[in-house]
Amino acid sequence: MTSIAKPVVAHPRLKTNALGLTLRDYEGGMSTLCAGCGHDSVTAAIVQATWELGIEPHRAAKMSGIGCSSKTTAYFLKQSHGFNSVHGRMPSVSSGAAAANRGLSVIGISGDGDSLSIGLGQLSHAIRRNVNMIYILENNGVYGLTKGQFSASADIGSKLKKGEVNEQPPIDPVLLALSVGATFVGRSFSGDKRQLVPIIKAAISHRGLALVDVISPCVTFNNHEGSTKSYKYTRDHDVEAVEADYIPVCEPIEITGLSNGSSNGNGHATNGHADGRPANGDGDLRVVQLHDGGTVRLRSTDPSYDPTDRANAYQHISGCQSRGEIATGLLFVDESSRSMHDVLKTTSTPLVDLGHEDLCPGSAALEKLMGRFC
Amino acid sequence: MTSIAKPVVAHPRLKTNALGLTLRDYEGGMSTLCAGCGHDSVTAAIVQATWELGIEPHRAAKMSGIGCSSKTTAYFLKQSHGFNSVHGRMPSVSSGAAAANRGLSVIGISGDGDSLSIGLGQLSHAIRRNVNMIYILENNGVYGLTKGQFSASADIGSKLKKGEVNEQPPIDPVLLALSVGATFVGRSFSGDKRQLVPIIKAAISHRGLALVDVISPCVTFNNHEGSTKSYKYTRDHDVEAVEADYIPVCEPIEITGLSNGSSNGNGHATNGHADGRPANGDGDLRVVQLHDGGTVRLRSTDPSYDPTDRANAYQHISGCQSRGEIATGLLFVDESSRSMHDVLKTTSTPLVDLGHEDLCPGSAALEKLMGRFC
Amino acid sequence: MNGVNDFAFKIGTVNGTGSASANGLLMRSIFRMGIPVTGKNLFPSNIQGLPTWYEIRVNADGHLARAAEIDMAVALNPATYAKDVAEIRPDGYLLYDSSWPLPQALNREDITILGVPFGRLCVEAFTGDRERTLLRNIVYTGALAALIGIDMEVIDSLLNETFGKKPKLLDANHKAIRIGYDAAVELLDCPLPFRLEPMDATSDSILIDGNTAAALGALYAGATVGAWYPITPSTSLMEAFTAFCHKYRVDEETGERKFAILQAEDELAAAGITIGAGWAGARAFTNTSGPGISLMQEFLGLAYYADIPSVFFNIQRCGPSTGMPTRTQQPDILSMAYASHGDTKHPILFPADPGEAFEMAVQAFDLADQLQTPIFVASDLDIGMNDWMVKRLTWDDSYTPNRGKVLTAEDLEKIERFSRYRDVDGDGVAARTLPGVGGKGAYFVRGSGHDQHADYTEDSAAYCELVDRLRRKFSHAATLVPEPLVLTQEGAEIGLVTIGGCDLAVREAQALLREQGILVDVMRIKAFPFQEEVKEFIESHETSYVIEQNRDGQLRSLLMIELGIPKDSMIPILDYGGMPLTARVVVEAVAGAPAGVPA
Amino acid sequence: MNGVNDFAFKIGTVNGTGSASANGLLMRSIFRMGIPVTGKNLFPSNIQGLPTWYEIRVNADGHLARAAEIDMAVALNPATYAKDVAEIRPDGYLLYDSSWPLPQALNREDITILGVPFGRLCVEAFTGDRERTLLRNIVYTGALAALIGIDMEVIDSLLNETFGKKPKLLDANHKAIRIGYDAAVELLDCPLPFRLEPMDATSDSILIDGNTAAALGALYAGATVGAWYPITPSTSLMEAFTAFCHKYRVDEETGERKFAILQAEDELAAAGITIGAGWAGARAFTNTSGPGISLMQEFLGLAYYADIPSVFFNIQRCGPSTGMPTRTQQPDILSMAYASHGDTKHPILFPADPGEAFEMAVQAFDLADQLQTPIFVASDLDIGMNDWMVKRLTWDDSYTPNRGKVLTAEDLEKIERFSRYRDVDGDGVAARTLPGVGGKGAYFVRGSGHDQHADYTEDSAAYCELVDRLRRKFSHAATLVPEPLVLTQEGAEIGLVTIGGCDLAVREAQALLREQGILVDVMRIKAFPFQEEVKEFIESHETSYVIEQNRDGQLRSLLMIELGIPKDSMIPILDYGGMPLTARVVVEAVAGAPAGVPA
Ligand SMILES: Cc1ncc(C[n+]2csc(CCOP(=O)(O)OP(=O)(O)O)c2C)c(N)n1
Ligand SMILES: Cc1ncc(C[n+]2csc(CCOP(=O)(O)OP(=O)(O)O)c2C)c(N)n1
Ligand code: SF4
Ligand code: SF4
Ligand SMILES: [Mg+2]
Ligand SMILES: [Mg+2]
Repeated sequence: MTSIAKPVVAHPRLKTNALGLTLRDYEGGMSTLCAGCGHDSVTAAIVQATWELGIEPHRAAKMSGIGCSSKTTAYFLKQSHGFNSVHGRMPSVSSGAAAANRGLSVIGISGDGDSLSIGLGQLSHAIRRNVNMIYILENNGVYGLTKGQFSASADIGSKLKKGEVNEQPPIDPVLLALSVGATFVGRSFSGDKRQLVPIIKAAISHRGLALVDVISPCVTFNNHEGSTKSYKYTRDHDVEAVEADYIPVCEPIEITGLSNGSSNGNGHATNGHADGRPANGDGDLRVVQLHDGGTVRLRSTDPSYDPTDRANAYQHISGCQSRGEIATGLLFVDESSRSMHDVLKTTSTPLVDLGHEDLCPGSAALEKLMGRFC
Repeated sequence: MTSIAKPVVAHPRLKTNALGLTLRDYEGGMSTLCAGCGHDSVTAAIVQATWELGIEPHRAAKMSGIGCSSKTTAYFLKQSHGFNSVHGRMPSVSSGAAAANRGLSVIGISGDGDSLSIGLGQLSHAIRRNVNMIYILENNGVYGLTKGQFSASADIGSKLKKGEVNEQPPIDPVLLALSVGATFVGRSFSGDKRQLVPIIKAAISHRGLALVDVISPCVTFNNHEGSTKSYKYTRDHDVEAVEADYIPVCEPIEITGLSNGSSNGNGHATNGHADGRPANGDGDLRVVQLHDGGTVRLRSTDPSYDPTDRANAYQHISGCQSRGEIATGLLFVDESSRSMHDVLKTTSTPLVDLGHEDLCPGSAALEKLMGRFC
Repeated sequence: MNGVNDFAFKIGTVNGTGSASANGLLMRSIFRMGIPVTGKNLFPSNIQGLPTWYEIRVNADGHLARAAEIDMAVALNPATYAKDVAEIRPDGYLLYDSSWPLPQALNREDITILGVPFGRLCVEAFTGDRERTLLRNIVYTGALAALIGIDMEVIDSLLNETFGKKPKLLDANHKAIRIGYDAAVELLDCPLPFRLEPMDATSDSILIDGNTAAALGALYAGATVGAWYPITPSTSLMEAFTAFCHKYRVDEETGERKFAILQAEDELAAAGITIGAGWAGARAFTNTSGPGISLMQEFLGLAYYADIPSVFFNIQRCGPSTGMPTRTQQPDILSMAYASHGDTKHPILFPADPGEAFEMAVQAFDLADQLQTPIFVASDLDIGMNDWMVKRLTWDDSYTPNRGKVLTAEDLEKIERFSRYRDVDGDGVAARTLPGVGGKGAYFVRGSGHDQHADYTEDSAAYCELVDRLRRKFSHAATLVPEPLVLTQEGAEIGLVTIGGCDLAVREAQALLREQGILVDVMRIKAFPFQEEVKEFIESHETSYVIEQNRDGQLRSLLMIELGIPKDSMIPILDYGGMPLTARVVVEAVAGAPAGVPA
Repeated sequence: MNGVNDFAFKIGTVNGTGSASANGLLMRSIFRMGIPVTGKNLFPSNIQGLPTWYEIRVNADGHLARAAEIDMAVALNPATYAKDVAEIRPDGYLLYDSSWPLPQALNREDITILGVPFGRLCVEAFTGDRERTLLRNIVYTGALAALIGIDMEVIDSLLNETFGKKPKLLDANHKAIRIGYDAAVELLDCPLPFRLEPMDATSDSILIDGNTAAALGALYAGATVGAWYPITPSTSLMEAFTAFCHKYRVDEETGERKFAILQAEDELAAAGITIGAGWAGARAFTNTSGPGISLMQEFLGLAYYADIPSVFFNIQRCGPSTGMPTRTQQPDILSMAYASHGDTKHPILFPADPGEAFEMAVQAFDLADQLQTPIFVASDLDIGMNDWMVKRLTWDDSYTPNRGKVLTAEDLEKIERFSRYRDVDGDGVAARTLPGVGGKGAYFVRGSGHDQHADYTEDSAAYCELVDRLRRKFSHAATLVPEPLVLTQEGAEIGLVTIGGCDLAVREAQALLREQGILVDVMRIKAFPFQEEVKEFIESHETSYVIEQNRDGQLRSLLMIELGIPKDSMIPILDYGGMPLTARVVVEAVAGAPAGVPA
């Protein structure tokens, strides 16, 4: 029961979008993730973004791999077809679906294990191919579903519940994406709806693959930056020994307030104030407290930031990285690049809608062709 | 007969290295690649470099995947063990060999298909793991062994013999490597022994994974930059229709002369003269004519270039790229980073040399441990 | 069942609420009372908030397969009340949290319903949600102790061992246990008709899971390189190996480690690392489950064809595809036996319990070296992750690893030419050298066509010579792998053939059938390739059943192919719903035959 | 052999020197003379400079399997002189380049040695290394024309067709052909005792390779998405599909394409793309060979378990591992039949020649849609890459794709609830919807446990219901796949069972055995799952042979497992050296039995 049907209740006073649908119409089954999991906040942002954009639910295809993150496709857009494929292989399945039916709005969801370990090759090649889809990477630095091993995006020095410390440098999906030719790269925090929703909207509207890296804390296994600290709850209660299988119920983390919030629709933070702005294009720094007591430092882009310059983007991101900050916002976009369908020159009618007469050259052509083989 | 034994003739007057071995001792079987193939020049450079370094042949392990490039491990160091594994998976097999026996000098050879298509994930993770090995990528932009399909490093606009034009952006292994945390990245041209040999030597001496991208033209299938032109030989002779299976015998391309040649041992070009030097650290520009009449533009680093700054390296390389040039030289090195064995804290004795008594806790320990299970 | 030291109960809770430790405490207490016990953890493929169950079976005779009947259910998760109560045998018992009125879903006429207000007791005794949630598990443990007669001293000493260094916590647990115990005594008729009485049947035994035991086997066999990618239910094998290595293989002074464990980026890489390390001369292994077996196929073919020692633990789970990752099955028999494209055959060891997982782990490394080929150890979720009662593990210090045919530099000096794949002894195994050896020892290993000198070839005769040698080697393997375990009874005309974790249920069925006057012999196959005696066993019985946990009768298929046993002479008993096998499935199929013969 | 229109010759050259076109010219000329002909290209797994051979067999009776005997060798590669000359039958012929004295390696007492100074003639007639190298091939073609009696008019017109637009080149070729022809006439006794005489046996036939034919099948079946990763010998299938799509599916005005061909980064991705496209409703396929089959295992299990239509062409090559990529075999039968971990079974079609490759490609797409599952088309290198003489391909314009059970928006309106996996018709196939359909049509497809509503489940009963339906579906598949081809003879007590590309050799063996007074029936199995009549055929013969091209008798194994045919009732004839099967192998095994029965 990864997905439990929610009671369908009519809410006559709920706001409707251009299609006359309410937010509820964009929801899915009840989440079975841990209480407080960042992924549920991403789900909420997707619901919001697709509702605001007025995506026709039946025209969306929800694609995912395997992992807690990959389960989330069941929790939004219940009227859409969903494909929970195999671990690390969402990109190829999505490529096939997008190729077959260009009328679909392909929404891919993955995790850092799914995308950066087993799936790194497929992610990179889907980027290179510029598949027409949005690719949301719910990044928590661990393998949640298999109970908390390090993923390839785990920070150096982060510590597992069992005490193991990660000593390998993390792979930053945003830098990776830029280096293999991504045409749209954004990053945000799961609890920062004000930044995340507009980025998702911009990403869905992008022609080609739009990668959105979302820092989405795992409340259960990721000790994140707070690696040197023990779990906050554990500290408070001192009951480790019976908690092998105990997972506290947490509130989801939400960032509110304006500072890196309301956006110009491209995900740019709009009202940054000078708070240690060390380099061009750097906007607000937000320090977010995680469930374990650790923190992440999120640096949004400011209005002067130019997201159309790849080398500049790379520098901005690695600049933040070297200061222990995570660059967020719409980091790079290249609207001139050609998407998979542009390169393939696919006909505007979705391939699945072509009739057999459009596809089969018929007996006369075959008869003629046979001349070549005599 | 991918490898044919060469006649062993004693050459009493051949120079010997510190081990008293001649260059011949570092050679392998006779190559079965196409006459003029760039890979054979890389082989020669490896022979030279390992001889100069005085690597003990039996301490080297030659690792490869599948492809024309991957065959080359048979053509050097005949006294070394070799492992021609499966397509795209050399990095993992090498990781295992390196982990098991840290006394081996692991020399990995791969192609652009092997490394950037099927093997992109393994390459990236071997880099992240900083496996103790040199990784030579013989990059020709095509799948040679399967007769010339585009690889992921094919340039936009390059054209296959059959006329197909590549429209997808190439993956640059050097940028990719930098973005996933490589600690040593160099690039050179197969025919440029003066630059290539010192880079290989530096790479073999590096503690961790040293990636050396070598532009190594495929004389048979790669129409490279000369994409818009037809094959030079074809043009001259106008005999396409009977040449389905005809491959001209070519001389290997060799770059001689000093301009981006003799190096300071780090692969830095030493005597660059001002020839359109648009950015800091840019050295000589060499325009090399390929067999098909096309050209590659190689930009070496100059002595002012700082190979220890990752962001700078990234910028230098992408700067060259945007000018249609290929940055060569020792592009980035981080000697402070910890290699796989450092991270694993593996004992200095190769694991394969540990005795069973070193490994087995014995009956008493087991008896004691059983208490935990009562 | 249903009597003294012979019953089963099942606790239904929600995962992530801390019940696992309480269940372990229950199991261990019974074990400490000297009574044979087993526990099956049925958990969802998620982290928090979904139904989870724990089944405990107590059996004085040592029948510790999964119980066919539940004498009592402890229903603590409203989401599964209906299912839980339905599973209780007629005249059985239900224990529920009576803090609230009896829920409709729990009502059933033909059972005894026992209520203890666990929730209320916790609210009264403890503060804070977290503490109350956690200790509720200890409270129901206390109540169960009273109901089935667990020795409170045993529980107390277990708590002392666990929390000795944390006095506050220890107190809270003692208090919680006592609250549950007292409440049960006060409110209910304790003990129940089925209950515990101390015995002395566990003193030479331990409670251990198969993954831990297999990890110990790898440790003792001298494995130095472990490569893996996390996947349920195999993860805990490498986690245990890691912990043991840290305990036993780290130099105290320098901190240097005598092992290398690599969490790979995926299963392909894990297989590649294993094979690279095996080629280089280490004892190397990887552990995985279904999807990993599929992803490792290409590398398995390479190792087969290029003669590379390596060990693959497959902790099987319910397939196909992602399937049910937290349910057990034996569904990968064919995928292992003929793994990879082309003509290939791979030896497999089938442990029946954690004790054998330990032994066979060691054997696997010896076989890999002797046969220079990948060796599978095919365990499953039930063996791998559940605590089983098995004999204490012991070790013979005279053991030395059998590294097979490896030529040293000195050996090489004595021969004229080293031909890597020349079958000198006629057993299909040619001597190898390890990288790093000097002299004539170098060779070029490859997955492409090669002749006996390891040279590349596209010649038919040279190719055939090589693959014929591999076939010979596989026949030779049959002489090295463990022989089947055969349990006969005078006069039996029926044979039960089984494998791996079905063992206990089949043996129990043998006993139960005997009670019904049906005599059956049992043969448990321990390894592939099969020995001729496997065939003889089947041929010597009028009727043979092949009992396994997959839909398609894969073991039976393998018996047809490899031994030529006619399909019709083996009646399949297939149980593939994902639960550990019970004796009842076997008894009903055999006693009910011929009507009950599945298609 | 050895007579008019009944002989075989073999040309040994070096790859990369342009002989392929000359060989094609030879084949095509004979074909145009109305004489049945076949050519086998034996090439190395490299690009330039290694030995390569071309075998041409001419047979008036249409026996066009690979010839067992070589009547004449044309030895042009010094590296293989010894091997080439050794293959000539006693009293056969050798043609060599007599520009230099007869090399020792070519000398053999019992053959006739014919010399023509090809090299010298080229030096005299042409300038430049390149031109000389290339035209030497045309010169030996001219000499062969004289020796075996090829109609020079036919050759001339072929040259005109080929080089019509390139007058310089055309002249050079005409000149070269004539030089070779004249030299042979002058120097040698022309024609030879075995030679050609015009017939009219090819007018309704074509020369085509199986990959091209399969690509045409995919085109005509309406496949729109092709995903692949280059691998010999399957590459040319997608290359041909690409070329045909460019020819027939590009809008002339807009340049828009009615297809999407994706060169994936590897075979895993190619399988994923295929499955994603199949799910989305396209007819999608991928083509690969051995290593790719191993890498696709995980996805195959997903498509099986989640009921996703998709077509997998496997152009088999010599395994295991990288094996011999340019040699033929049928070694992946088990890997396909039970691909992926867990209980799985996949339908396979086995074309016997390019004509069937065309037909079965079309059938595969229909079956995939009807059965909602991956369908394999198992060809091999010999069928896929060599030119075979087959009947002209024809197309019935009344064909409409059978898309199986797909519910449209209107269909959905009529039903209350759409349950993706509910088996309404009892055939195991449930109706699907395509993404993009509105209304109740949405469902969530997954490789994890799911019930008939496509909802996630870990429930045993729901799981079993689903996998039992899949088993039912597989039985249903047996009623849809093509039936075996049976060729009986009155009174035959021996049955020959075979598959795929062995067909021609087995039929020829049937004829040859008849000449020896041994009557045999032949059954060629066209598909898996097998129909009952397959079993009946085998059971109705006193002795049955199963003839296939792999070491382990994989077809025979499948017959045991699936039909319960006893192992001992099928004598294997296994030919696995990588060459196309010859009738002689079969004749010797059957006529020589029982002594000749392989183990
Ligand atoms: C081939 C394969 N290998 C391993 C697994 C086990 N597995 C399931 S989810 C997962 C990791 C998921 O991590 P991530 O993508 O980061 O998702 P999260 O749970 O953290 O959201 C793994 C390793 C699998 N399902 N398939
Ligand atoms: C799994 C698998 N897929 C495909 C192939 C076929 N194949 C052999 S070499 C090769 C490409 C080699 O390209 P590259 O690595 O660039 O080497 P090059 O020949 O260009 O030096 C391919 C696709 C294979 N051997 N294995
Ligand atoms: S384990 Fe972590 S990632 Fe998974 S649901 Fe729980 S909090 Fe989220
Ligand atoms: S095909 Fe290209 S890469 Fe391969 S050997 Fe020939 S020239 Fe080199
Ligand atoms: Mg994660
Ligand atoms: Mg290449």
